[in-house]
Amino acid sequence: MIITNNDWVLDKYKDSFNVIYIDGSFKDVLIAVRDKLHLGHELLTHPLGSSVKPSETPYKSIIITDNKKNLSINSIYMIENAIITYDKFSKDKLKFITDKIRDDLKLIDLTVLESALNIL
Amino acid sequence: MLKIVHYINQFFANVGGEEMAHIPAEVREGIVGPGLAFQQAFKDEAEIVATIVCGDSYFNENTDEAKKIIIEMVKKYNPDLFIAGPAFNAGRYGVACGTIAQAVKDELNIPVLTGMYIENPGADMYKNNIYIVSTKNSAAGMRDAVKKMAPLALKLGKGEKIGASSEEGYMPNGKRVNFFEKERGSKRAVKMLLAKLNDKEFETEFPMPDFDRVAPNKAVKDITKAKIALVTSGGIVPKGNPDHIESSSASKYGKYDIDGVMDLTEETYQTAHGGYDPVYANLDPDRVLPVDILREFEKEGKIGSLHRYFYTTVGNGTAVKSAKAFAAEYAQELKADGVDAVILTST
Amino acid sequence: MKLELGYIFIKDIQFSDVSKVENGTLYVNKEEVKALILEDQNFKSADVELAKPGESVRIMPVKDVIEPRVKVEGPGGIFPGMVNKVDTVGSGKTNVLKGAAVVTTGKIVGFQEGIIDMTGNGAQYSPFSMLNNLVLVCEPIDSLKQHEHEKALRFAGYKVALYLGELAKNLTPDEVEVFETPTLIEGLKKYPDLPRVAYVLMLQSQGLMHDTYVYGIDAKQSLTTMIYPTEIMDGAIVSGNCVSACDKNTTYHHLNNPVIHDLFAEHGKTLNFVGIIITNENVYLADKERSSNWSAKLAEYLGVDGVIVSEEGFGNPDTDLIMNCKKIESKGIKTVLITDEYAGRDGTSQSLADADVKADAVVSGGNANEVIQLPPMEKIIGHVEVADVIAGGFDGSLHKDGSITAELQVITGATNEMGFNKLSAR
Amino acid sequence: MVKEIERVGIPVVHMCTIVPISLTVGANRIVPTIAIPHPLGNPSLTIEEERDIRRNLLTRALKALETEVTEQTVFEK
Repeated sequence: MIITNNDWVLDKYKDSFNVIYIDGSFKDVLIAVRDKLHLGHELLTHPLGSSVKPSETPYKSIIITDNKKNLSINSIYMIENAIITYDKFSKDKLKFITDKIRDDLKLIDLTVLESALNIL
Repeated sequence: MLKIVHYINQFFANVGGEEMAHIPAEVREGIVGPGLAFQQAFKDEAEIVATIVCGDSYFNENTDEAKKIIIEMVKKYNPDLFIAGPAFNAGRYGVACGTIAQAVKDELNIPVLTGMYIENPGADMYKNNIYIVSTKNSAAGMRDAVKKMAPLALKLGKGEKIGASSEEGYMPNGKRVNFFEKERGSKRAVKMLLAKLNDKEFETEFPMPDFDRVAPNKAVKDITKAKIALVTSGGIVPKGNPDHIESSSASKYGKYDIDGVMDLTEETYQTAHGGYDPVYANLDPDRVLPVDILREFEKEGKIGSLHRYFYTTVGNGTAVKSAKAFAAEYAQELKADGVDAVILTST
Repeated sequence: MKLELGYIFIKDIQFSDVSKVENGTLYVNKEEVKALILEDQNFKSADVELAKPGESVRIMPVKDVIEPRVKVEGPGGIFPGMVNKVDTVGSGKTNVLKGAAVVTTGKIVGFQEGIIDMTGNGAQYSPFSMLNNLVLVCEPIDSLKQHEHEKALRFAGYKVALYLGELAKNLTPDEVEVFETPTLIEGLKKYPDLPRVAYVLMLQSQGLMHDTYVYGIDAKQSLTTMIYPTEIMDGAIVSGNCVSACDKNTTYHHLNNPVIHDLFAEHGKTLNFVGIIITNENVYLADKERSSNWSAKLAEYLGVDGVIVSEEGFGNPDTDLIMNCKKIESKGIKTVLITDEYAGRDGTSQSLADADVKADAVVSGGNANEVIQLPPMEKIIGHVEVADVIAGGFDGSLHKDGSITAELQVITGATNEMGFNKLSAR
Repeated sequence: MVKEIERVGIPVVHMCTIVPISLTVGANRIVPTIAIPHPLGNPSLTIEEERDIRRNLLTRALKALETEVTEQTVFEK
C-alpha cells in the first residue's frame, strides 16, 4: 500500500493500488507509516527515498506491505531514523515554494516512487 | 589583557596530599603551582589574577556549599575566563574541576576550561557541556597539557571561534564542527584502511553511537519483600500532562506520585509520547505502565511494595541521543529511596 | 588494463575566433559552442560564459561539471554508451585539459541547489572554484518536460566537453601518468604479500534527478558489478544527478575519482588495488538488500582483505552504506567508509540516518548543515531567481546586498563523499 | 536509561517489544512484550484477557529479577 500526501500519486494510482492519502505534511506521512509499522506492516521503500531533503519538499510517498506480519525491526529503525532526520532540517524554505515548484516536487516524488513501483 | 582565575586542588597547591584533602576553599592572589606554566604560555596576553585552592574531599563532600563559596570568590575578580586543573587521572579532582567549571559557566556566564585524562570520571560527566582538554594520565604530562590548554584558553577568553575537537585538543563533545584536514578524504581513507589491515591503531572520524555495557546486578533475593519501582520510556503522565513533557526529545522527565492509585484510567492518565500511535495507551495507560497488576501483586504479597513514585520519559528505543543524563539523575534517587528493583517498560 | 593519462595544464580560459589550446590557455569560439548546444531542438537559446578563479562570479544552479578529455589511442571514445559507441574504454592513451571544466546550469526543477563561487568564503569549499570554467546557460523550449530537459542538458555538457577535449588530441601532454590494473591472477603473482584491496563505489540511482549512468545504462537497473578503474577515467560513469549539490558526484568527480587515484598511489607499495565494485542506491528496500548482498559477494569472490566504500547523496544512501559495511565486514573483509554528515546547524544532531557498530572506520566529508556566509558577487551566471529558493528569499537568508547566509549543502561538491576535499568534521 | 539504573546497583528488567533495541541499549534482563503501542496489553481482547496477559508478563519480569544472569538474557517464557 502507498501512503502519500502527494495528490498526483493518489490520482494516478488509486485504482491500481491501495493508496492512503494523508492530507498533511511530510512528517504526517512518516508518522502514519510508523503507526502502520508498529502494527506489523513492513517498509518496501526507504522513507527518505530521495536526496531531496525534507527542508526542500513537502511531499512524500512511501510503500509498505498490505499484510501485517511480525514486527519488522529494520523497518522500525528506518522510520525512526527518518523521523529524527526530518526533524533536524529547518522547514523555513518551504514557505517560498511556488506552484511551479510544487508541481516539480510532486513530479519528483512520483518518479522516485515509480522507480520502485516498476519492480512491484 | 585577559583576566583569569585558576582552580587547583590541595596537592597541586603544595598544601599536602590525601591528609590535607579536607581543606576548604581559599583564594590566593596571583599564581600558585601549575599556574606558573600557564602564565608563561600566556606571555602578556593573559594574567592569572587569582588562584582558588580547595581540598578534593572537601569539594566532593560539600559540593553545594563549595560551589557557592567558590563562585563568590571568582565573581569578585570579574575574570574573562576560568580554568580548572588539569586533573590528569585524579578522579575526585577531575570531578571537582568539571563540577566547578560547569557551575562557573552557568552562574557567571564566562568561558571555562579544564583538562583531564580521558578515563577520569569527570570527563564523562562534563565533556559534553564544557571544553575539557584531553591530557596524559599523570602530572608528568603537565607540559603537554599546558601546551594544549593555553592556546584554547586564550581563544575562549577572547571569544574567538573554536575549531573542531581534533584541532583544538578538547574531548569530542557531541557537537560536530567542520574544519580542513591536511589531506583529502580519499587519502585519509586509504591510510585508515592500511592501518586497519595491519592491525594498527586508527581513529574513526565519526564514532558510531556508544554501545557500552554495564554488567548485570545480582538478582533480587526475595522478591516478595522487595520494593519495586516502575520506570517507563512510554511517556505515561497524569491526564493533561501537567509538566508539559514534550512529545519527543524531551528536555525533562516526569516523576509522579502514585500513592493510593490502584489503576490507571483514561480519565486520570495518558501518554505524552509522540513516538507511537497514542490511542491504545490513552484508552488504558496500564498497557504501558502496569500499575493495576502490580497493585494486585502487592496485595497478594507477590512483591514487597510498589515504590511511591514512577518516572517517565518519552525516549524511544532507537534514539541515539538518549535520556542518559535524566536516567543517571533519577537512578540516584531510586537508590536513595531504597528501591530494590526496577521494572522499566518501553514501547 | 593500462591507460596513460596525458595532462595538458590549463591556466586560463578566453573567448576567441578559433578554439584552440596554446601555452596553457584554452581559447573558445563562443558561437561554435552555442551552435553545438542548439543542435538540440529542445533548446530555444543558449549562452556561454567564462568563470575563472578569483573572479567575483557566482554560478547557480549548477547541474553538472565535466572535465574535457579525449581518446588519443585505444578503443572507444570518452563517455561510451552516452555520446560515443558502447566500446570498452580504459586502455591506450587519453588526454586531459587539466584545470578546465564545462559547467552546466539549468533550472530543471524549481528548487535546485548548487552554487560555485569563484572567490570569497564559498570558494574554499568547492573544488570547481579553482578551475577555469566554461559555463553553459541553456534555455529549454516551453513545452519541455523535466525528464527531457535533464537529458538534453546532460548531453549538452558532454558534447561541449568532447568538443573542447578534441582540441587536446594532438597536443603533447605536460605530464603523463600511467595506471594499470593487471588481471586477478597476474596481480596475485606480482604482489603475493600485499593486502588486496577493492573499492566499492556507490552510485545514486533513485529516479528523476537522482540518476547515474554506466556505459549508458541507468545504474538503478543494474546489478552490482565490476569495472576497471581506468574505464571510469574514460567516462564510463556519468552523472545525471541534479539534487544534493554538496554530496552528489558530478561527472568531474567520476573522471577524477580520488579514491581510485589514491589507491593507485599505494598500488604495488603497501597494497594491491584489485579493482572496483560498482553498486547502486535504489529506493526499493529489496533492491538495497540485493545490491549490498552482491557487493559483499563480489568482494569475497575477489578475495580482498579490505575495501573502501564511498557514498553519494543524502538520507537513504546511509542505509546502503551501512548494509554494504555490515555485509562486507561479516565476510571478514575490513572496511573504511567515506560519508558526510547532517548533524544539524549546531552540529549536535545524529549525523547519519543509519548506524552500526561495525562501521568503526569512517571518513567524514564534513557537516553539510553548518551555516556559512557567502559574500555578494559582481556577476551571477545562471538563474538568479534560484537564489530566492536556495536561501529562502529575503525573509530568509538572501540579503539585500546579494550576500547569502546558507547551509554548506548549497555548495556544489562541498562535502563530497568520495573524499575529494580536505573538509571534515569532528 | 536501563544502563544508568543498572549502574547505580539496582537490578532492572526491561520490558519492551523490540528485543534487538533492548540488547543494543544494554539491558541485561529482557522480557519481550506484545506491541509497540501497547506493550503490556492487547486492545483486541477483553479487559480481563488483557489483565491476564499483563499478569503473565509481569510474573515473568519478577522471575527475571530473581534470576542471576551473567550476560544479556531474554526471558521468553
